[in-house]
Order: sequence, then structure tokens, then C-alpha cells
Amino acid sequence: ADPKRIGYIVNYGTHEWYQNVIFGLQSRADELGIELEVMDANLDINKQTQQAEDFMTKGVDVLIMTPVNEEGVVPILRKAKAEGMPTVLEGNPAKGMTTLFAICDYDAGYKAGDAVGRILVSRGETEARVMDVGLPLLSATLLRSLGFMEALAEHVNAVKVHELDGSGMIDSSVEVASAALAADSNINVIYGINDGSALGGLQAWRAAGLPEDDLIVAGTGSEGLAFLNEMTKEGTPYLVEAAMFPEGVGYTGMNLAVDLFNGVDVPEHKVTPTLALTVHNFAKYYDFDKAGQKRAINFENVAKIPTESKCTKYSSDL
Amino acid sequence: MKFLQSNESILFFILALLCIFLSFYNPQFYSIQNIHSILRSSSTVMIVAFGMTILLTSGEVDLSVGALMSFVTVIVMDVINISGSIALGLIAVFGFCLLIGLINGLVRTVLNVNSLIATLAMMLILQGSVYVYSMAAIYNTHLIPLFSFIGQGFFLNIPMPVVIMLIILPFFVVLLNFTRYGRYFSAIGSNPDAAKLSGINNNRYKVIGFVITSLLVGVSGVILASLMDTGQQGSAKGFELIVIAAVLLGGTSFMGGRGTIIGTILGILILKIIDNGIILMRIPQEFQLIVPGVILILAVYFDGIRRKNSD
Amino acid sequence: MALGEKIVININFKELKIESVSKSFPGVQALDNVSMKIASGKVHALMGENGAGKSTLIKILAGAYSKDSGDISFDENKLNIRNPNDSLNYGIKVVYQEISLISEFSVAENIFLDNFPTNNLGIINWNKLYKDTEELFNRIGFDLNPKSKISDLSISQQQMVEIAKAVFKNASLVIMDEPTSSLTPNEIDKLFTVIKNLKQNNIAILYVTHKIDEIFQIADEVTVLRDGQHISNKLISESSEETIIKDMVGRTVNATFERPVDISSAKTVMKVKQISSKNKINNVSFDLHEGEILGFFGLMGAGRTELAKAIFGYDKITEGYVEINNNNYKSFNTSTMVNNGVGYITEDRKGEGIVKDMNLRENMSLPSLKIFEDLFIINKKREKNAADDYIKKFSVKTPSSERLITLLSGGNQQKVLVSRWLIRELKIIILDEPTRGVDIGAKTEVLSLINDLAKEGLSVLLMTSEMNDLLSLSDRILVMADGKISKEFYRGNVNQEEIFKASVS
Amino acid sequence: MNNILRYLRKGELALFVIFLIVFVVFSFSSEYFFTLRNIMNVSGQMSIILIAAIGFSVLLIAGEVDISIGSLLAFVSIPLIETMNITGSVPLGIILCLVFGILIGLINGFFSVYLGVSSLIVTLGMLFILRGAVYLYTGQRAIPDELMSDFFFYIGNGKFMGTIPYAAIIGLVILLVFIFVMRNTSYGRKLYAVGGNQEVARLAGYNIKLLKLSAFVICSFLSSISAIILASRIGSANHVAGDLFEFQVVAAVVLGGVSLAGGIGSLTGAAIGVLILSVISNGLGLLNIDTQWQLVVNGVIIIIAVGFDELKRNRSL
Ligand SMILES: Nc1ncnc2c1ncn2[C@@H]1O[C@H](COP(=O)(O)OP(=O)(O)OP(=O)(O)O)[C@@H](O)[C@H]1O
Ligand SMILES: Nc1ncnc2c1ncn2[C@@H]1O[C@H](COP(=O)(O)OP(=O)(O)OP(=O)(O)O)[C@@H](O)[C@H]1O
Ligand SMILES: [Mg+2]
Ligand SMILES: [Mg+2]
Repeated sequence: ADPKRIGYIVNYGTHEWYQNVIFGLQSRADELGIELEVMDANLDINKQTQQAEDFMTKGVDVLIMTPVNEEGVVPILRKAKAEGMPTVLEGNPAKGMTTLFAICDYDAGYKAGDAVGRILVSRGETEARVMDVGLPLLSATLLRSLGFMEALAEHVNAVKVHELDGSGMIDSSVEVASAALAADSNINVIYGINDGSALGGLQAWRAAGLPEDDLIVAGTGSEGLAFLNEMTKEGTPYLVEAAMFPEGVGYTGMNLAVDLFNGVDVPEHKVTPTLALTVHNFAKYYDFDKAGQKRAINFENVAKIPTESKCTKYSSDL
Repeated sequence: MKFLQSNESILFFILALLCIFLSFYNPQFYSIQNIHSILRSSSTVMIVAFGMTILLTSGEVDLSVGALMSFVTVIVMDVINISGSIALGLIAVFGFCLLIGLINGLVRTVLNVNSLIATLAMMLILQGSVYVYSMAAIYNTHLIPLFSFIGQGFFLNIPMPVVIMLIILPFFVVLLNFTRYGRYFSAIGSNPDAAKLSGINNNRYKVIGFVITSLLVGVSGVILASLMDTGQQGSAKGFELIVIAAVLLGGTSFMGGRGTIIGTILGILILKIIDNGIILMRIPQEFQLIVPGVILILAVYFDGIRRKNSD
Repeated sequence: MALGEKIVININFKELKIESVSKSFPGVQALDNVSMKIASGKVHALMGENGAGKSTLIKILAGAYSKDSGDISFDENKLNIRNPNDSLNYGIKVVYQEISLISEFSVAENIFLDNFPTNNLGIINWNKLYKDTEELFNRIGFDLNPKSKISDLSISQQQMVEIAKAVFKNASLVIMDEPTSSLTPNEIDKLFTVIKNLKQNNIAILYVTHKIDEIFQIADEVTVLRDGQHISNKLISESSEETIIKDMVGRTVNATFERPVDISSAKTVMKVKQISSKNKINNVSFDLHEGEILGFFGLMGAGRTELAKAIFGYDKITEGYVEINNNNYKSFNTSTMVNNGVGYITEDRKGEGIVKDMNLRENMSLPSLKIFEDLFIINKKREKNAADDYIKKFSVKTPSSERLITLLSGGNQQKVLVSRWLIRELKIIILDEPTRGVDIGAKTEVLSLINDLAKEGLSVLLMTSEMNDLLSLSDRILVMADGKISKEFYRGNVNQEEIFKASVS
Repeated sequence: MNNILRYLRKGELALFVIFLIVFVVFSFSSEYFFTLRNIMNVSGQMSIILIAAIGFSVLLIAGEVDISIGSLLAFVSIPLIETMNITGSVPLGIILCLVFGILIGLINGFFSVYLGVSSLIVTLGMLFILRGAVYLYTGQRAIPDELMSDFFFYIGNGKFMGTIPYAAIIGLVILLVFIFVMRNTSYGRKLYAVGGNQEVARLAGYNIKLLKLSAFVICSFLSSISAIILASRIGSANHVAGDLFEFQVVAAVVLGGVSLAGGIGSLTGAAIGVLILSVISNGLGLLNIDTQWQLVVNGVIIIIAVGFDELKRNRSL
């Protein structure tokens, strides 16, 4: 029998990425007639622990969690195990977990780096001078930057000129990128570990009044509408998006939770699809209505994207 | 000479030291681009800090400025997207800020809730309700060039945010130092009973302080929206702490009674130059937390020593 | 204080000797080589103008300030007073000029503040605390619930707690800095009984006051300070009011006031109609005439202060109205009143009067800034000139108008607060204990200035506990009891006994 | 019940009534709320805030403030977990954690009391410094508890006889001890006096500096105990732990009637403040209210509760 109620504790539910993950989870839950309850830890690790207890009190059939911090959920997993509560993680592996669904951060970054590298080569460039608007707080985002740089290096001479902490937020990214560009604006690639970081880097570039002709901006996540808006602008340098299809992540995760409940053999890591999106291929996956500021995912086509069975690199490799 | 005995002189000294040190370390420090970058990011903080200086002087505080600022970015972008009119966007923003300032002020004065708590609660309310307003970030679809100009443009080679700050600045310097309202704010902060018994309507001025601060947040919020080209929930995170830290560093007392705009400006410049220097020097960005913490404590400590000696 | 060091108290000393004590503050020589002797079992009065250095001397004895030079000793034993704790250990107890109590604490806790009765674990024995307090009150004949919270008491009740706190035990020297400044005559009598009791127990008493008649009732000896210097030291039996005043101010002062004969026919400037407030005021009505000095008498807690605050818009009135300038105000605040030309001087100088972050000039001009404005901008020069005028007029002891107000002596602060209202055009002034702590010279000046202003048409509501001032200045006296007006007397047919009778009804 | 009512003072009573209302409303609206298991859960969950709030209140009562407690939570869990990982000894880790807590309290106190820098400034600086230090030391990676000792796990996650969380017991014991100390010992009353009127306390011969310093230490010490419970619950020394914790504590404590001006308030009140906010957070979560609405509701409740209390206390202002 299928599970009836599934609980999901999201780490940061107001973020666009997770709104779309929830949308994917909900879409699949609706198809299967499952009741999905969502609690948002809002980046508070203590609160997440409490919410897990609350879900156990409520007695949901499966608990899905995106950890605020993967080390921080180890005791919850231990408690869940003691209570016999099937638990699924999203995002990053943690000690004591049963199964995980997540994109491969390194590989997503790698795909974007590969796409950027090809464009540079086609432009006859031999060097990539990169401003990495990163987020060292999370191993996931470090892996993205790493993958991006390693892929670039296979095409051209890749130099990381700036390694910044933009907090993953557009406003702090603008600020740190402005300072960095003031110190040295001789770059031709801006990489952002998410869409806000990439856009923040681009905005700083624009506010500094620098020419956009030779610049390439690559973002990560396909979190929401931001990259679609920018990518579809005439003459934009925002050429590549390491798409992670959050809706697809949710959709996959729900299937995994049901499998776990039903005792089907589940993989330790269920990899969800990623792809380098450009202005030429995005329409295959997203139906974008610019005027109405809406997007609709094509679950079918996303499901067709070939996925790795295992990531090339994990945070343990850092 | 009198200047040298003031708190400002200590701050000025720290600032000069920082500048000299950084320019030795990296000549890029004095590049016009870098100065633009420092001033541009300082000005949004300064604009709000003018209001915060007034509030702290009158013994109040507003913790909701960061949350309000991100709300403002969302409103201004959305309203301009829908209406295609910057004027309407600004009206909506300032109407909203006026309302929030009034609520803060009235909760403080009519319900008599300590402003730390009242505005902390307002912060929570705004942080939540911005998502009630729109779950998704609002992107610039109106593409009006004038709007981008507000945050990103230059006037006589000065970044627009700085120009806006410079337009607002003299008003507050005069207000606090040379008008009776400035005196009222310090009297209210220093001894509210004595102020009231001198015929000052404390509550009115407190409400005005909250309203001014909120309106200034509106100005900064519009600049930020233009700079990000987005209306972004959750932006300006921790903004309130930076503003308050800078104002305190500038020599304004948290207990009320004493406040200076020039000190506030110096405080902000110091904090922003530290941030900038840490990136220029490619030091781990963790120091962006540690160094200001140390400077805050030391500056206030030296100010205390100076005060003791001069009394 | 070094650990383990125990201070030995010698209660059986003959005299406390102060030898060549000096103390200076930046810009002020507060004490200049002052010497005096205070004998045990005697009351030694210390007199001097505002800012003469009396409180400074006391604070040195109490360990609150450290002296620059000089010696203090019990007979031949030098005292080493480094902090208040040392002073307390020597048995030196002080009743401070400004009320020094914890307002959130009970009466009993305040009295035993420096010595809670506890067991070995530091756990307080509440029964003993309350019982001891009760006993102490019985002994000094004064009636107050030990469990009452200080903030619920009137200023005068608080003053009594201060006194009880100082005398409760282990005292060798009791210092009183203007203890009667906020006491009613009845309470003053009680205080004097307490003082006599202390004398019998061979305790030395240093008594500071501006009320010259008091020292003839209780003091044995009097020392006068002027500008930080020792001027004279005489036995009471050998001195007279005139000589003391002359020593203090260096000249003689005249303290009788002429009042115009009939004021009731003058036009009415304010009508108070049946006002009540949550703070005790109950259905109070009266008219105030132009140029009239209307005195109020009442025992402590009678509600004079509350009445003043209600009229001035500090407390909201729940019923009735105030008519002024042909407007009826049912709901108003302090700025309404100030705009109508009303001023108010509080009885609580420290809590409600001075703005401690501001200098003397800024304190003085606070309610009148409008008149110094040139188109929104304050003209500091004019402001300073006005402040300097009043500094001169009342001989405020200060190096300049730019000095922080907290650095002035108590009486000088009071002068600034009086000037605060005289600087501007006023129709009505409400004076709640306006001369509290003001020295005799300046007091005469303040009072005769009030008299002069009244003659020029200023109307005055005068609330003072100094019966003589009240009688000699008031055209009419309203007696208050329990928030109501119980009786009205006219100048010329007042009778002190009847006033007291009306105040207790 | 009658005893409880008599024990609570006026302001606290009003809060207690608010608490009861909240409690009843949730009991009716969520089937999971009024269950032994949930109530026990909440009592364990709130102990982290409660213990820190006790220390924070003691310091506020003494007239000072410490807003670095959130960063401290993250900071002191590093020696705790590192010591445990290296030496394999839980007690040693706990001791070291508390020692670090005390040290930070001493530093805060030294700068505020002996060097005369306002405690708000010192601890605001400390908030930045400690958080920065945590980021630097950990490289912004959480340090996992590799020892995985049952004893340590039970501190924050275990339940006495399978029902009462140990964390709740720890919190309750600390609360009772400090209520007693603050009400009935001369030390407690002296702290009140110092916060109520420092000048008077000085003239009464108190060693103000030492008293205040001790309050700083109590605050940091108790916050470190909170840190231990939190570290046990999240199985790591975590760089993201305790973010905005100081705001939660301030809100709860002031809601409970402890004055930011010093000298006023009680630990009972502070505890009720914590109780109200914790129960609201739990109840809203059980009711599946969206986070954004939870924030709004929390804000409104804080204003209403504090405002209601103030209005009652001081209508005339
Ligand atoms: N802490 C201080 N700092 C600077 N000056 C001070 C301080 N305390 C007192 N003074 C100055 O010392 C002088 C003596 O003051 P003191 O308070 O002893 O006078 P006093 O005789 O008690 O007067 P009063 O009758 O008005 O209370 C005054 O000029 C006063 O301004
Ligand atoms: N019986 C009482 N018990 C407790 N508090 C009282 C009592 N009577 C008066 N009070 C308090 O005393 C304070 C001051 O009293 P009030 O100012 O009315 O006296 P007053 O007539 O002005 O006399 P004075 O100013 O000489 O003390 C008020 O705060 C009031 O609440
Ligand atoms: Mg004096
Ligand atoms: Mg009175």
C-alpha cells in the first residue's frame, strides 16, 4: 500500500529553489493521492530538530528532510531509526541515513564549465579569467565552483581571479563583486553558485560601467525565473545556466519516499537530472511566459535526461 | 583644535590609518572604481543610519529596517512592472514606509511597548508578510532606463546613490545640530520626564523619528532594488545590525541623549573600508566579522578614556 | 580592598577630626584646606551657599569621592577611607541630599541594603528583615509599612526612609545633607527627636541645611564654608542668624515680601473646574487671578504634586476641564500648557528636572528654544547671552554656561531649573518646592523675583513645604487633604493652627 | 492552582493568562497538541532557550546586557566536540566548554565593567568576533561528534523513564535554583539593587564591579549549558548554530516582563515568556501554518502580549 501522509522539513522554504522542490513533491504526491505536509526550518538548525520531533509526534508515514546542515541531522536520524520512521534526505548525505535524492553539484558545475569553455574556444579565447561568486559556507556550492573550474581547464587556461563569498544573496553578491571588480576587473567569466550570485556579479559589472561584449556569465540552479528573464534579453552576457530542475528533484524525491515505504530496494543516492541550459535549448524543459512571469516544467523531458548513477565528486572529496 | 578633542577625531584617525595602510598594501585602493564601490555601498547604509541616529538619540531603536528594506525592493519592482510608472512605484513605497513607520511609532507610544521589542516584532511581521505579498522574487520586466539609473547611474562621475545620500545629508546635519528638534530628540532620550515637563510632546517626536527612519529605508530600498535589478525577499539580511553598529561606533549612545551624524558617517566609512580592504587584500572574508567587532569595542573604549580625561 | 584586612571600628572616639582637606574638580576648587572637628554626642551644623563645598566634604567622608590631600581621623587614629564600604565600616552613615533608594525595593530592603540579615549561605531571613524594620520604625516613632515599595511612596516618605536607613545601627557619625528639604513640619519634629536620641547615644552628627532656624533648635556648633574655604566656627550659643548669614554670603539679606492688597478683583487667567485624575486628584476647582500668588498647603501625600501635574498636562485628567485663554481643555498635554504660557518646576530635580546629557545653557533653554530661533536655526549666541544673564542674576556657581549640568551642586542645579522658565514669557508658573536646596541668599532672590514677576502680572501656583515662605508670599492659600481642597484662606486672615487642622481632615 | 496564582505577581499573572489562552486554543485546534508526548517534547525543546534566558535575565536585572549569546552557542560547542573527539571523554568536553563559556563571560565583563565600555557595544562586537572565529576555525564546516557516546546523545535527546526529557529536567532545576537565588539570597537582591540604582548600590558599599562581572559569567555559563544541550541535539559543533538566538531570547525575556533598563523583572516572568513563545511555535508547526504566517503571528503576539501588559501596568502614560 502507498503511504498516506508524508512530512517534508525544508531547510529554507521561502527560497525559490525550494518552493519549486516543494512544487515537484506536491505534484507527484497529488498524482499518487498522498497528503504532503511541509514544515520550514527557515535556516534554523535547532528548529529543524524540533520539527522532526513534531513530525514523529504526528506519526507521518515517511519523513523527508533537507538538512539545514548535514552534520546537524545525525541525532534526528538516530531517533527516527529508533522509532522506525522511514527517512529520506535531500541535498547532502549524512551519517546514518538510509537514502538520499540530490543533484550532483560537482557534475552540474562541470557541465556549465564545459559549456562556457566551448563558447570561449569558439570565440578564439585561450584564457578564462574567472570571478567566482561563491558560498564557501556550503560544501555543495564549493563542489559546483570546483566542477566549473575543472571543466573550464579542459578547454582553456582557467584562472580564478576572485573567489568571493556572496552569501548566495543578490545584494551581498553585488557588494562583494563591486569591491572585487574595483581591485581587478580584468576578467571574462563570472560564475555564480546560484542565480542570485550570478546576477549579483553581473549587476556589479554593470554598475561599474564595464563593457559586456566579451563577458560570459554562468549561473547555477534554474531556481526560478531570474535566469530565464536575463537569458532571454537581447545581447545579454548571461549565456549558460547549470540547470538543476528543482521541480524534477521534488518529483524524484516523492517517488523515492514511496519506494522506501513500500520496502522496494532504494539506492543510497538517487541522482536527479542536471544539464547546461542555454537560450537555444531551455524551451525543451521550461515553458516560459515572460509577460506573465510564469514557468512550467516539462516533467517528461526532464525525466529523459540521462543521469549519473553516482556523482564524480562528493563533499568528502573536498 | 576643538575637533581633535571630539569622538570624531578618534574615528577620523582610525579611518586615516586604514586608508594609509590599505593604499600601501594595494594601490588599487585609490582607484576611482574602488572609491565608487565603497561609497556606493556606504550610501544605502548611511541614508538609513541618518534616521537611526535620530532614533537612538531619542532613546529608541528600529530593528525592522532590514526587513522593511527587502520589502521595499519587492514593492517598488512590482508596482513599476505593473504600472510602468516610476512615480507610482515611489508613491507605493513611501506610502508603505510611512505606514510601517507610523505603526512602529504608535506601538511604541500608544501601546508603550519597548521599541526593541516592538520593532523586533515588526521585523518578524515584515519578513513573513513579504512572502504573503509574493512568494517569488520580482524581476525587472519594465526595463525603464531611469530606474536602473537610480542605483547604477553616475552624475558628474559620482555614483547616483552617493548623490542621493549627499542631497539628504545636510538636512540631517542641520536638523540634529542646529534646530530645536535636534535638542528635543536628545532631551527625550536623556530624560523623558524632564522633556515632557518642558512642554515637549515626546510621543509626537518619537513617532516622527520612526517615520523618518522608515521613509529613509524607502529611499535605500529603491536604490537597492535598482542595484540588484530585482525585488528580492530576504535581501538586506542583517542590515539592521550593520546600521546600528555603525551608528554606535559613530559615538551615538544606545541609551539616548547623545548623537552625531558626522560620527555616524565616519563609523560607516570605517566599517565599509574594512570590508573592502579584506577583499582587496584577499584575506578570508571571515575577518569581515572579526575586525569590525574589535574596532567597535576599541573605538568606544578610547572614546570613554577621552571623555574621562576631558571632564 | 585587600582581602582579609579587617577594619577596627572605634565607636568610642571623642571627636572626628578633619584636617586641611582639599578637593578640586576640573575648573573648580571645591574644598580648599578645610579643617573642622565634630565631637561625639554633639550636632555640628555645616552651612554655606550653594556650591560652597558641603556635599563634597560629605562625599569624601562617605568614600564616594577621594580627597586630594588632608587627613581624617577619630581622635588620633587616622581613617583610611578608600571607598563607601570603608566608610560604612567606620560607622559613617549618610543621608544624601538627593534621594538614594532603590525604587523597586521594599522599604525594609532599602534600610538593610548594606547589611541584609542572612544565614551562612547568604539566604535572607525575611521575617527578621521586616521585624527589625518595624522595631526601628517604632523606636524612631514613624509609621510606614516595611513591605511598601519605595516607588509608591511620596518624596517625603522616601526621605524618612533615608533617615531611618542611616541611623539603624553601628553608627559612629551620622551625616545629614539637607534632610528636611522635603519634610513636613510634623516629620521634622520626628526627625529632631531622632537626632536627640542619637546624641544621647554619643553619636556625632554632621548636619547640613539651608534652613537657618533649624540649627538654633538642634545644633551645638556651626561651621560655615564659602567657596570651598573654612570661614568660621562658632558655638550656637555664641552666634546669631545675622552673623551666620553674613559669614555665608558676606552681606546681610532681607527676607520679607510686600504684596499688593487686593488681588481677587484682578481678571481670572485660569479656571480649574472639577478636575479628577487617576492619580488621586478628586474634584478640584479653583480660579487663578492675574498677578496672584496662590499657595497650596498639604501634608505629605495630600496630592499637591499630583494636582500640579494634572493641571500641567503631565497626568491625564479623567473629569472636569481647565479653562485658559478662553479655551476649555478636557484633554491636553504639557505642550498645550506651555503654549498657553504655563511653566512648571518639579519637586524631583534629579528625576524630572535636569537633562543630564546637556550643559547648563541647553538645560535652561529647553522649553523656550523657539524664541532663540532665526528661521529654524537656533542662534546659539543669543541663547548663551540669556543663559549668562541668569547665571549672573542668581549667582550660579559655574565656570561657564557650557558646563554639564550634572557637575553643578544641587542648589545651583535648582537655580538653573528656575531660570528655565523665567527666560521666556509666562502667564502662569507652577512651583513645586522651588527653593528646595537653594541657599538662603539665592532663595531670597528667587522668592523676591517671583514676587516681582507677580507684581508685573505673572500668576503663581506655589507649593512649598516652607510655611514661612508660603505665608509671607501667598495672596490666598488652599489647603489640600487626600486629593481634595479642604479649605481656603485669604492673606491677612490665616491662622497656622487652622491650616493644620484643615490639612488633616 | 491557587498557590500558583498567589505566587505570580500582577504582570506575571497577565502573562500566565495569555499562556493559558494560547494553550487552550491549540488544544482544541490540533489533535496532536495536548498529548503527553507533545508536551514533553516542547518542554525539552524550550530548555535551550530557557536556560540561556535565565542567564540573560540575571544579567539584565544587574543592569547589563549580552547579545553575543547566539555566537557563543556556536563558539563553545567547538571545544566541547573537539575535546570529545580527541580525548574520548564527554565530561572533559563539557568542562572545557563551560570553561570557555566562563572565559567569554569574564572578557565581556572585563571590557564592560572594568574598562567601562557599554556592554551593548562590547557584546555586539563579541557577537561578530565569536561568529567570525567560529567560521575561521571550522572553515565553515560543521565539526561532527565522532565519539557518538550515548551519554552525550541523551543529554539533549534522551528521556527520563522514556517520558520526561533530560533537557527539561536540567532546565527546570536551573530555573528553580536561580529563582531562589534571585529572590531570597543577599547576592540576588544585590544584583537587583545594582541594576535598579547603581549609585545607591555603590554607596551601600557593594562591590559593583564584581557583582556585575559575576552576572556576565552566569549569563555566559548558562548559555554554555544551552550550547551543550543544543550540540547534543544537533550532534555537532555547528557554525550555523545559534544564529539570531539572541533575538529569540530577548523577545522571550522582555515578553516576560524583565526590563531592559535593569533592576526590574523576575525569572518566573522570563520563564513564562519562554513558555509562551515556545508553545506558539510548536502549536503553529503542528497546525501546518506556513512559515511566513508563523512569523507574522509571532510578531503580532509579541506586540499584543507586551502591549497588553504595559497598558495594564501604566495606563496613564
Ligand atoms: N563631580 C563633580 N565634578 C565637577 N565639579 C563638581 C562635582 N561635584 C561638585 N562639583 C563642584 O564643586 C563645588 C562644590 O559643590 P558641592 O556639591 O559640594 O556644593 P554644596 O555646598 O553641597 O552646595 P548645595 O548647597 O547647592 O548642595 C561646586 O562648584 C560644584 O559645581
Ligand atoms: N498613603 C499613601 N500610601 C502610599 N503612597 C502614597 C500615599 N499618599 C501619597 N502617596 C504617594 O506619594 C507620592 C507623592 O505625594 P504627593 O506629591 O501627592 O504629596 P504632596 O502633597 O505633593 O506632598 P509633598 O510634595 O510635600 O510630598 C505620590 O506618588 C503618591 O502616589
Ligand atoms: Mg549639596
Ligand atoms: Mg509634592
